Amino acid sequence: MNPSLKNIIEAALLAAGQPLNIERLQALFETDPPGRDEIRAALEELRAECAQRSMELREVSSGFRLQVRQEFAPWVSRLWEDRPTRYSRALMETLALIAYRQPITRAEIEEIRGVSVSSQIMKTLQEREWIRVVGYRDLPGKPAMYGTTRQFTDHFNLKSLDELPTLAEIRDLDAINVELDLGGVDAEAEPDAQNEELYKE
Amino acid sequence: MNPSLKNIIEAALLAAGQPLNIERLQALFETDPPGRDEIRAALEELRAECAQRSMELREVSSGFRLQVRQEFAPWVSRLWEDRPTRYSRALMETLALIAYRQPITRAEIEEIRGVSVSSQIMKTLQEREWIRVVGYRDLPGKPAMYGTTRQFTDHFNLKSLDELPTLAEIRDLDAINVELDLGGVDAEAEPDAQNEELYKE
Amino acid sequence: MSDTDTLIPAAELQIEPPLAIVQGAPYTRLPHDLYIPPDALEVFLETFEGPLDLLLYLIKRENLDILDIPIAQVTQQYVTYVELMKELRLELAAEYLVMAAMLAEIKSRMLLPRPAEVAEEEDPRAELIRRLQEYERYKQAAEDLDAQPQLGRDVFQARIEAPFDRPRKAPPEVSLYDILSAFKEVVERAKMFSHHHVQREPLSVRERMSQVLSTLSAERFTEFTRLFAPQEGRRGAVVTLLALLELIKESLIELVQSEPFGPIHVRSVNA
Repeated sequence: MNPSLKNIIEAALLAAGQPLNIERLQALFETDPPGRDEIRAALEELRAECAQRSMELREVSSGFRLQVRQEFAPWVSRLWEDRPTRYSRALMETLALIAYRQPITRAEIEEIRGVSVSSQIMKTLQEREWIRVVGYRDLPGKPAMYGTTRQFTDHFNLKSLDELPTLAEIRDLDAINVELDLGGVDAEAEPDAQNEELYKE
Repeated sequence: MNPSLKNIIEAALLAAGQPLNIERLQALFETDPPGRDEIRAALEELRAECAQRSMELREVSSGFRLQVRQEFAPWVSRLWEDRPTRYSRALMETLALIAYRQPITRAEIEEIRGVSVSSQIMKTLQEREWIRVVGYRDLPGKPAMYGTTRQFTDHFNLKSLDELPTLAEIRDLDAINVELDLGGVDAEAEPDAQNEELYKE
Repeated sequence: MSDTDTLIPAAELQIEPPLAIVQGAPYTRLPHDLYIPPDALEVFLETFEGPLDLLLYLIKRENLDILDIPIAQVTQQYVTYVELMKELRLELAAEYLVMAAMLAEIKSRMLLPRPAEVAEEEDPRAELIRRLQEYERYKQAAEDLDAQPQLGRDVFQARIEAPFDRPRKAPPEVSLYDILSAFKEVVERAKMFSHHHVQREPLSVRERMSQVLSTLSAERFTEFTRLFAPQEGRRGAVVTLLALLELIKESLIELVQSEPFGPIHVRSVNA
């Protein structure tokens, strides 16, 4: 068969077993590497071709990945004895806060969750390389601030943090206030300017 | 898309990363596993379909596997080609101290460098056969003393260690702003003629 | 979302204890609602991620709007649960007790008659509402995140054999000069340590921080070594390095090294 650019890329993605970015795909060619546009076009061709197959082309943070489609999970997951790890709600909430509010300190996470965050959770998240210390807050004790990594977006099938599901809206205090009118004692309470600020995102 | 038996098998082979035999393919189905003949027929279908693709279905001793076609070797093998690497500053300093101050113990190296020397560094240098244990210091714990090897002097084309340039000679080089190597090769640092020679072997 | 957003609540808390709104629904139905089969009780209580979660549960169970909660009843319900928890899981109690105290305080403040103008300014429940809403949205975000296709659970990396020879990784090239300069570096550094001789940098680190930031982009990574100008010599390099360290400390930039000893890349961090 004739090794088309599309087929070369497919071969490389399958053999690499990890996402490859455009630079690495170009580096497959010793001389005259195809331009970025050519690579992109070939990737599009590959993506279209996969429509009828059990795998799909997905762009995640660290590059392009060929992956088995979600529809096949019921069968494919029987390949392994172990069920995939289910993460606790505490861990997922901590991770969500880091993802959406980064950079964020542990104390800030605890403030929002209303409970302490176990060291075990932070350790697990760091060992999974989903989070890392991105700096230190200029506060007493210089608490570490955490952010998510490329492995995080890769794992959750995202190209970038922009693709995270949008956060629910918080109704602002004006709206709250209207509803408060229903409620007895504080019928006349009105939010001051400062409170309103708090609700702005 | 409709998960056909062929597609389920393809999905499993892609995700497994190892050959699967017919029993394991049957075990993907919780209830009513397809018969061996059905599986074989689906494998044949998959094999035929692969004709136009960068992978092929092969039966090996432990089962069936999808593998990259030989034609793609020239491109795919470049995935694993070594990218130019460089030793860390810590390793280079350790090597330099052993070369210039031998015989020297690890503790002495650490004292001069002001930081600890990882076992990995010592191991790498020994594996490269540039350093070796040349004796033991008469101190508690009998620490090993390291020196350079014959391979080291050969590699650098020296007849003997006397030929190592002296510190005074190095100072002359100081004018040449090349020691900016705070990380990685100084591809951008514009070497003058003299430097270029130094970097040539 | 900026850092300050996160810090405001804490400040608020110090000034003014929150106010709650908990419209614990029908107080009369309470005993009935609270009945949980004894053997299920522990499991049931373990499912709460903390006091905010428990409060949300109580509010949701009664099908109440967070914004419309009679404090007194919910406080009562809450305390009942906390009592149950205390019996079963003592170590959990502290955070729950803090919340119970907060609810009690809100309750008492709401009972106090207040001068009209003060009432205009603050609602004692506002802070609690804010915290509940804030928690709820991240609780939801965690569920949404968990529902994302995950690698190894829902989607699977495709990986197949490439049955051909792989080139062996060659060891790094080292020149004699590399060894010499490493030696010179280490000797000079050792000297510096022994004399405790720290030189004042003539170039301004702050100024360099600005220069570095202005050349960095948040979208693209810049090669670390590009930030150093060889013509400035060692001094210049040190100033740049100090500037980079300071920028990292202030979380204005991030450094990434994808593999040990690989090239280091820098980019500015989006606030």
